[in-house]
Amino acid sequence: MIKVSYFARLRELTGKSDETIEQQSMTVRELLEWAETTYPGFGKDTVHVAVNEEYALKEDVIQSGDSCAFIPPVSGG
Amino acid sequence: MIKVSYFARLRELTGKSDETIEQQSMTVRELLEWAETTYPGFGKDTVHVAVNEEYALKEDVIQSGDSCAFIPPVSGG
Amino acid sequence: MKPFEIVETPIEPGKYTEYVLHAGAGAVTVFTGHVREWTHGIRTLYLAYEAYVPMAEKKLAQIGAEMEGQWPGVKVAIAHRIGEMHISDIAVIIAVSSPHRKAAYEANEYAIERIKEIVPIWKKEVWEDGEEWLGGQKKYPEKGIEQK
Amino acid sequence: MKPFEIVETPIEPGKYTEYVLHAGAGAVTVFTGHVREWTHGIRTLYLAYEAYVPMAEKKLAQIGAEMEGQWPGVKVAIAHRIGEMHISDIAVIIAVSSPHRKAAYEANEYAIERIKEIVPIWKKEVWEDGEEWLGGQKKYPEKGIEQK
Repeated sequence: MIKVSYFARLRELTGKSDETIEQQSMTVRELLEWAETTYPGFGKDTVHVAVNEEYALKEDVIQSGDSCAFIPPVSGG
Repeated sequence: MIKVSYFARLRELTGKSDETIEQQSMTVRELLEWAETTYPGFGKDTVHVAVNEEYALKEDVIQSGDSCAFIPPVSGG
Repeated sequence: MKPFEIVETPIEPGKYTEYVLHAGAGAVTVFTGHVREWTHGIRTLYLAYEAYVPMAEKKLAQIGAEMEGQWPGVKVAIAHRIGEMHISDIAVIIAVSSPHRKAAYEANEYAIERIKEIVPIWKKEVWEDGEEWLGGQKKYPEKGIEQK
Repeated sequence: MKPFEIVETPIEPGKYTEYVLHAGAGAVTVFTGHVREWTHGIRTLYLAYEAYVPMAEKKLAQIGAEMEGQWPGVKVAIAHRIGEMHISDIAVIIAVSSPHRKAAYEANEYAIERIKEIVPIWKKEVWEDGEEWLGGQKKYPEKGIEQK
């Protein structure tokens, strides 16, 4: 079970702040593809994934119990 | 009559904040030479002169009634 | 007050400045980013900022550590406000002290650039006739967002 | 409060920051120069600053005008304190607002460099066993101090 969070544009697109995915493990790339399929217009090529509050690479493997966040382009400051 | 003011190191060297010189006119260069002669150690090569609150060049002519200030190297900030 | 924090209430510069000040500090630079009324000829009514709070605070602290590594002797505090903000409100503050002024300027400017690169905070501009989440729609590099 | 002033009492940053802030300002930088305890391994007890006050205020205003010319849209306030100051006291404050941050940083740093060049203010350092008026004993250029 993988927890995922949505922020900003993605929170409004998906209509939710977070949800859980029933998977034992998947790569960051697979998670982004799942999101693009589930939520058309997600824009996976511009979205980063943080795993347990650290930016992850596309090849990194997410395990059940991890907390993931989709990070669209940041605009703080 | 030309009024001159002394600051910082020059105020301590001369023992005064200001004085008047009985002259109708003189150049900045002449004023600096007068100061060096009157107060040995004045250091005229490192001292600037302001005439009526503006930096003056060595060739500028000071007239009676002008207010001059000797400006040793500044160190504000 | 934490030296690296996301807050929901108005930012008071004084406490961040006091935090970085110490007997060895000869220079303090404080940058504040404010909500501006006009951007590219469009009038902003207000901004709404959102953050992934725990990660954002970690990333602010990481930026502080990068600064201390690059400019030895600097002391840093950074806060970013979230929620709705109006014209002239402070959205972000960066306070840096240093023995000498050069590092205080350079490290401060480095911080705001890094915030705009890696800290998960998002700004929505609300105008009279619309709104938009900002953030360049550029493709993130494959090797990860952290690289400079 | 005047936007370019020499003062004899403690400097409160808030009023200079408020002065430069306006609805078009997206960035504010505030530099404060503080009395530091140690300089080159020598412990400072206190500093004494002296100024040629009317000319110093004119030169501060001139620096402000130079900044507005070089970075259009900036708004500036500068104050320098004179008299005796102790560790961590603010000797100088430079507040700059600008629509965008780059100019706010650059103009602010320009101001402190110019203050050290042309404003008739002098600092005396007092240590446990002596004192000295500071200021490079360099020869001033023949063409005048104003030139960059």
